[in-house]
Amino acid sequence: MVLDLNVSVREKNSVPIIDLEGEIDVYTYPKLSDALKLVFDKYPTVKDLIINLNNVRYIDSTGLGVIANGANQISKISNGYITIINATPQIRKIFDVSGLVSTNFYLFDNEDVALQNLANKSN
Amino acid sequence: MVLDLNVSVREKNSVPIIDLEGEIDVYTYPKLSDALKLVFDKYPTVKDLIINLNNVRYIDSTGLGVIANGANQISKISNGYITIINATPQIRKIFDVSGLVSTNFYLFDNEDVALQNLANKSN
Amino acid sequence: MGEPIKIELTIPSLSDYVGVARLSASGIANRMKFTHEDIEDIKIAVSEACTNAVQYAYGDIVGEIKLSFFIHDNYLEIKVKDNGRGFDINNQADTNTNDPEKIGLGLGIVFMRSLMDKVDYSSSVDSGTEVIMIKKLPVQRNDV
Amino acid sequence: MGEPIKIELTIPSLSDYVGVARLSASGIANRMKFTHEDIEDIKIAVSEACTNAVQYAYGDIVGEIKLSFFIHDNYLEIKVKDNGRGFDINNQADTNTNDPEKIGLGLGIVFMRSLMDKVDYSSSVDSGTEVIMIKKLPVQRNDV
Ligand SMILES: Nc1ncnc2c1ncn2[C@@H]1O[C@H](COP(=O)(O)OP(=O)(O)O)[C@@H](O)[C@H]1O
Ligand SMILES: Nc1ncnc2c1ncn2[C@@H]1O[C@H](COP(=O)(O)OP(=O)(O)O)[C@@H](O)[C@H]1O
Repeated sequence: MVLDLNVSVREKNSVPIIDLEGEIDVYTYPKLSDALKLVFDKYPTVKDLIINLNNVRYIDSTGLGVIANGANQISKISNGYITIINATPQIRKIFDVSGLVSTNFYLFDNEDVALQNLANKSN
Repeated sequence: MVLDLNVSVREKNSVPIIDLEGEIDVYTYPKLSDALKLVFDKYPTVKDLIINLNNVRYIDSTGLGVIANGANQISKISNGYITIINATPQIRKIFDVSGLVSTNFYLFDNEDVALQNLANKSN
Repeated sequence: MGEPIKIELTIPSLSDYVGVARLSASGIANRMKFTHEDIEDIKIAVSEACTNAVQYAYGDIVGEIKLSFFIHDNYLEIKVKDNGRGFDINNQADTNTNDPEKIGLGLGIVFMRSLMDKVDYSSSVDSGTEVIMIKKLPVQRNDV
Repeated sequence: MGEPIKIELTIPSLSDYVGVARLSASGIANRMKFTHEDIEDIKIAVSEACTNAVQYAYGDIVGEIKLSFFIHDNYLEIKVKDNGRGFDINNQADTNTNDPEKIGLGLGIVFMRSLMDKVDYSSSVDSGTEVIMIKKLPVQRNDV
């Protein structure tokens, strides 16, 4: 998967999860935009959305831009949030440098912690 | 390990085994030459020698040249052979194209098969 | 010391080939024995510079992006140059618009500056844009 | 059809940077959607051409190796050029000597010819060596 990106969408506890594998850059980001569009079409009142970076080895400002755009949309739809899981330390650093975290989305270690947290929030 | 090579030497059933990890090219092949020299020094009457390509993702004519050189040496020392194990299909193809197999060394699927075969041979 | 070793790469200003520039950069940084983290930083900085050239330099035509890597004893110097329309570095007011079609958040240059040790931008309408970035190798014991 | 897309890479004739050429080649082949096996073939062929330039072209001095990749619709064309001492392609008698110090077995050119669809060598004492290699993309259904 060097230089390319695979995207798939699934659902757990009613939360849509986008699984990504590969590199998110200026060439591959449209695949992520398309997946976000698909989720917003399928879940028109979506409150939470998880993006799983477990198999993502590279992301830059184009990838963050798409995610931030998605965060803006979900915020408009339902005051919802995007939750990022399984970011490597290097990718966490990029999110930190961007200054986007917390205003636009959450970062959690993994799927279980994220789902638990989203469940608590809605209670 | 992209673009680099790690080399280590161990012994099993009295047969020295060279484990390789990475890429064998014009930059890294001296590491393999050094390991072969080390084995020939430590085992001055060596009959069999296994080279494990399990974690080798790239090899070209420079790597084959070093192995063929080692095969010449072990042949002079004891009429011995070099046995290559765990070559990927792509690397097997390279060995085939080289025309070096069987005149200079054997190829076996894995360590167990190779050791079994070497044991049978010496009986 | 002496002359730095030079590696040059020229790619077209198409998003397809930014990854090729990134791969080359990572190979070079690897040879220089940068840490894994530094290599990732360099990959991102090179990609950001190329991405900007792809997105802004040439409009709808395809131009060239020229990367020069200078391998010095203690640092890597990377020059990314296009011959595109250039921009006023001191006047990027509109990069933070709320235009939903604009994907850029003004993060590219921020990333370069955060991840590299030095970043110099020079850009003019006549001569395109050139960014020179430096990443230092960790100081070695016997240098101190 | 139209003009092929061109990517150029210039590396010094040092063994350290053959891997960088290989990485770039693999990135380009990847974008062209070559199969995994074809990509490995291309990596080896490019490395062999560069390795020869490193080992034979310049003797003890460090020269340049220039790689040009031309992305055509149905094939990849790769040119590897040095400005070294050249050689007589029709007279490589001594490549199979038993000199134990000579690592080469005369396999480099054999590999290039076996792994690529077309290989053209031109070499002269005045102008160095240039090898042009072509790898075709698998024929697509709708082309037939
Ligand atoms: N190579 C370039 N050619 C022309 N304009 C550029 C170039 N690089 C940067 N710019 C300008 O600088 C602005 C800021 O770039 P950057 O920090 O990467 O953020 P973004 O791409 O998100 O806008 C761009 O929006 C663009 O107007
Ligand atoms: N770029 C080059 N410059 C000078 N001589 C070369 C070059 N490429 C190949 N040669 C000559 O061609 C011979 C055959 O090359 P090759 O098939 O790669 O085998 P090997 O490197 O094992 O000798 C080399 O030994 C060398 O004499």
